[in-house]
Amino acid sequence: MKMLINAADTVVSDALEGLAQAHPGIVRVMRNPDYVVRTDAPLQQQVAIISGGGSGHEPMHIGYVGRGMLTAACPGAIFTSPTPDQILAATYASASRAGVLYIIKNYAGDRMNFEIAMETLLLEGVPVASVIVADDVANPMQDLRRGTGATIIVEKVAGAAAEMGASLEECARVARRAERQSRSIGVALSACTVPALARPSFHLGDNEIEIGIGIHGEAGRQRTTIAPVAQIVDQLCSALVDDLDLRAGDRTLALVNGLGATSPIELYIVFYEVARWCAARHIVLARSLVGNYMTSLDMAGCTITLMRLDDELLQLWDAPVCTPALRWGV
Amino acid sequence: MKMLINAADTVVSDALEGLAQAHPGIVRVMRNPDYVVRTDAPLQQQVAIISGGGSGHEPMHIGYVGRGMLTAACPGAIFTSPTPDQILAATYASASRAGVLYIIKNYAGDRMNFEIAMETLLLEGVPVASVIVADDVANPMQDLRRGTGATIIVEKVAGAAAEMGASLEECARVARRAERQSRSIGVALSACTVPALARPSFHLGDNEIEIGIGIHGEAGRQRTTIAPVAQIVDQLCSALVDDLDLRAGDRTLALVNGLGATSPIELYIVFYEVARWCAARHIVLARSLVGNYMTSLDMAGCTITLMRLDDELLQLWDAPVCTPALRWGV
Amino acid sequence: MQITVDHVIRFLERAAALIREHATELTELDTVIGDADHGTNLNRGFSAVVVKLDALQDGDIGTILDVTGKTLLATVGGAAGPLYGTAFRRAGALLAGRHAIEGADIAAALEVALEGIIERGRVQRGEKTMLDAIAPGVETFRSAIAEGKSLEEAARCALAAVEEGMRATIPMQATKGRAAFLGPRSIGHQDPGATSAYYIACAMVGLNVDPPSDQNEAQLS
Amino acid sequence: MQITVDHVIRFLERAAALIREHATELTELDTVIGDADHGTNLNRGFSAVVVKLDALQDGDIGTILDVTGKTLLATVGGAAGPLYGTAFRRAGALLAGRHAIEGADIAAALEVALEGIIERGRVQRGEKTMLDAIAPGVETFRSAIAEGKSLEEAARCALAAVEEGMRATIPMQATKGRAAFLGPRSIGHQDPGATSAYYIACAMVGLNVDPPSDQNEAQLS
Ligand SMILES: Nc1ncnc2c1ncn2[C@@H]1O[C@H](COP(=O)(O)OP(=O)(O)O)[C@@H](O)[C@H]1O
Ligand SMILES: Nc1ncnc2c1ncn2[C@@H]1O[C@H](COP(=O)(O)OP(=O)(O)O)[C@@H](O)[C@H]1O
Ligand SMILES: [Mg+2]
Ligand SMILES: [Mg+2]
Ligand SMILES: [Mg+2]
Ligand SMILES: [Mg+2]
Repeated sequence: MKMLINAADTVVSDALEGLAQAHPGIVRVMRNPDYVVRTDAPLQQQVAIISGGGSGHEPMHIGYVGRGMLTAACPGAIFTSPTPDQILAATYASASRAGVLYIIKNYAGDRMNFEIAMETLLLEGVPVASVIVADDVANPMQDLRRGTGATIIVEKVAGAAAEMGASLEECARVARRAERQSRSIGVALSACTVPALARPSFHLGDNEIEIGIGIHGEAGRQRTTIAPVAQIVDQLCSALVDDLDLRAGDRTLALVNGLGATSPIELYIVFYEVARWCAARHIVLARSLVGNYMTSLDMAGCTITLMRLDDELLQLWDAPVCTPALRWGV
Repeated sequence: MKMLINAADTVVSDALEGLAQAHPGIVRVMRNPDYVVRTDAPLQQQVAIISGGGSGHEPMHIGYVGRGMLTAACPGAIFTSPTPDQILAATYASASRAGVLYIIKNYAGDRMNFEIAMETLLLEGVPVASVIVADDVANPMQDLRRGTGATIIVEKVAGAAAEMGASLEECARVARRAERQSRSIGVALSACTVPALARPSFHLGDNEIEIGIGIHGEAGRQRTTIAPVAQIVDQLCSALVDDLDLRAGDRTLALVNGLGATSPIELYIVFYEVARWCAARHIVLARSLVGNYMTSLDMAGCTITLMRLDDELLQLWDAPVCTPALRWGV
Repeated sequence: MQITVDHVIRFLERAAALIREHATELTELDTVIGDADHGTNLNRGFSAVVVKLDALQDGDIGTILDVTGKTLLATVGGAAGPLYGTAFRRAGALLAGRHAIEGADIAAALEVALEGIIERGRVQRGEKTMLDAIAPGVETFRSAIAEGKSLEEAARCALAAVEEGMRATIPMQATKGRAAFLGPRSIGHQDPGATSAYYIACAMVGLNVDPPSDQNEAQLS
Repeated sequence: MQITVDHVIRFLERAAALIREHATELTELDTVIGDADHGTNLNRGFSAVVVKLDALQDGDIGTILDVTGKTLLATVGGAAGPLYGTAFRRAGALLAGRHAIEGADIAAALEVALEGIIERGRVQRGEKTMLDAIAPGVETFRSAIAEGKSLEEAARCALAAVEEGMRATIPMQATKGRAAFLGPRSIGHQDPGATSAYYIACAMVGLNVDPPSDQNEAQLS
């Protein structure tokens, strides 16, 4: 499998150096342990918002570090949760007395590594709270839901609150609300290739797609055949809207996210169908985001996230943000 | 070949509707003839900056319509230059008495269609100028150079000048300067699939890459085998720097652009190598852009663009821009 | 014999049919040395022309050709749109107001159409484009008419020249259009535009006879 | 017999060697029902442990195990890092200051390590994880020691139980870890974590004999 890399074991470090050089005004990249932090951190009296997870999902999370979003991010090895050392180092570089909020995707590894870091912080008396993102409705069982696209929204909302001077409790509250109001689901047209493995992690036939895939190269829940986007979107949106109990008149934010190898023109087509689908049900798309925001290496396909908006979440979403991957209002 | 589309012949129109719904505050999408125009156009006393070209390169050009960049864009069919009707309709919707500047990529079709539109405008007495972008050094012969990544820079620079109230001559002058100071070259790891053809337009073996590819699914000039990114970047950057005669101390803007199916982590690795390569030669990377800015449907690979910066171009580059795909300072 | 409005309409309908029939072939040729859209684009354009023809039954030949050119310009895009569009519009301008034309008129119309392509494309013969098929056809037609050959005979000679010109593009290295980017790699492949020109020329032959049977059409392909 | 610092160091070196040797296999297993990183991650972690061992020759067993746990925590990441890291640190805490231990100590250390995994992973037996290999091994070891079996004999019985537990994960449906996302699709595949636990257990067996020859290692694979 061909990739634009130097070697499997330098993928993450080379990319981190690339990020550092591309956005010197926004982020500082620290190595061993690896983390990415706002150039202006630590910010006195501002809650630090920290996330992290395996690499291979760029721009998540490292591309969301900056004013109005994450204070720091901890990139693990490819698809591997970061270690407590990384998390603690990022925390010490970010946290003020206002405390730190961890945004954790619902994977066993992510949860355990952040938990260990939190145990240390509690011993040290650093105020810490966490929010677990579990938005992927592919699995009907709530505690088996993966954290996917909603993570970006939760990071944005929590970061906006922190930037406005909200307390740790307040940041955690809005983050949890954003999480509870969001659902995601994905579809893959092809698997991704983990560099160390050097071949796709599963195989899809020429006409096959997989519904309910995750973002770690894992297969999904249901294999079916390629169909016009309108049909695929119908299936995906139905799952989201049912689970979130969205109703006519509800305002929503829609994120159509490319998984890495899907072209922008396709993503706009998917978004069009999402917009039509919602319009037909009088669900209002008040805000939207279309592009590669959380990838799975070179997987082809997309995820759709819908979030129910209210005035508070809308205001936090609209607040200024200046990160490598998300930027507005500044 | 699987794609997230409804049908080959609705790809462009569906994507346009998607863009319209995703960015209602920035662009208006008009149909038959198709064009995308700033919501606030026509702007009195502001030169209209208009570009266009085949679709399949999103976000180019339709994603660059907005304050500080394009006034309007004309999306043709997939890889097909827009027609004079589209160009004229976009022009009438955009142009004030200050005139219109066309930014045209150096393809026979693009040139001829814009030329026909210009002939009409000249008859009607509308002040019009044009700049041809021919930045791809894959071809040693100057007039056979394709317009690629530099187009984005030229659009940004001209749009900034127009927004600042520059005259048509002034806008054309800075656009031409930006063009002359830019060079690009690309590498493909896989071909793209034109929806109507439904199979990749050429084939690359498991270890093959193609240097000097274009952005229309056309094969390149040289086929070689995959190598560490550092080696590929060395070859690409050498070609650019030679042709542009970049020297130690020169300030540059670097654009590492994904062709559609290449993951963000790879693009950051490419950018890292570009930054290292330039640093070793004391070429200063003063500004940069890393991401999918000009795609070739689902082609895997990237293009690298280097532009020599001076204070004027830097100022125009840094000026505020608010488009679907490029946004800062506002 | 004279060529009437009916003949011209029939020519355009047949051209559209042939382009539709060969759209995939044209796109395939364009895949090798271009961007895989020539057949799709011309088919879109000629289909649009056919739709317009209904309203033009009472028009003159010049108007019909002008509308054809305008329609191609407005719907084809790419390189082929302006080139064919300009050619038809130039011919239409020359034949404005005419309801019946003969050999010499056609030769003159072809001549201005050819000039239109050369000017619009800034192209010469030998650059591996549609011109390499069209130019020999136009020349052959003009000489044949000048020599007093029948319209049908002249058209058949011209078609043979077009076909030969089309095949002659195979060994050429392109220096115009998209194939030029490939440099020496463009050698060995037939030019898509020369090929579409051939099919359009096919539609011109036998204008004074009934529309070709399936068998005729099969021979063309 | 007694287990000394040397034995423990040798155990860790052999564990690292076995993990390196089987890294691809572990990653392959993780590709089927996980995310294709288990072998890569553990190999990175145990290689880092080996680097640390040099400086620990004069340390006590507790310290060595604690450093091992800390190193795995700091370098493995994912689910396996916290789980193995916690297990080693808990065992290290129990054996703090000890330079020689015997069967009952080892049984107690394994017990607290097991508890660490259960607590950290919030996991029970039957959820298709490393626990399903480790728990039967620990139980078997404790009973064997309680029954007065030799250390070597107890370790061999435990290894057999680990292997059986590892194989028993094949028909299970995962309800913890990444494989759980697959639901019923996780059935029919051996758990990667249970497999790495087996290789680590292999490294424990024969601690009182010389490091295994190549042949021994071959048998393990
Ligand atoms: N400058 C030119 N002059 C004459 N013919 C040209 C020129 N450029 C291209 N062509 C013709 O156009 C054909 C390609 O048409 P088409 O595929 O529709 O356009 P594009 O190259 O823009 O995709 C070529 O095969 C060639 O015959
Ligand atoms: N909650 C848990 N409790 C115990 N073991 C677990 C748990 N979650 C995962 N595991 C084990 O971890 C293994 C996967 O480890 P690894 O691949 O390193 O982590 P990740 O799943 O984060 O990529 C699984 O095969 C399983 O044995
Ligand atoms: Mg992992
Ligand atoms: Mg084209
Ligand atoms: Mg073409
Ligand atoms: Mg794993």
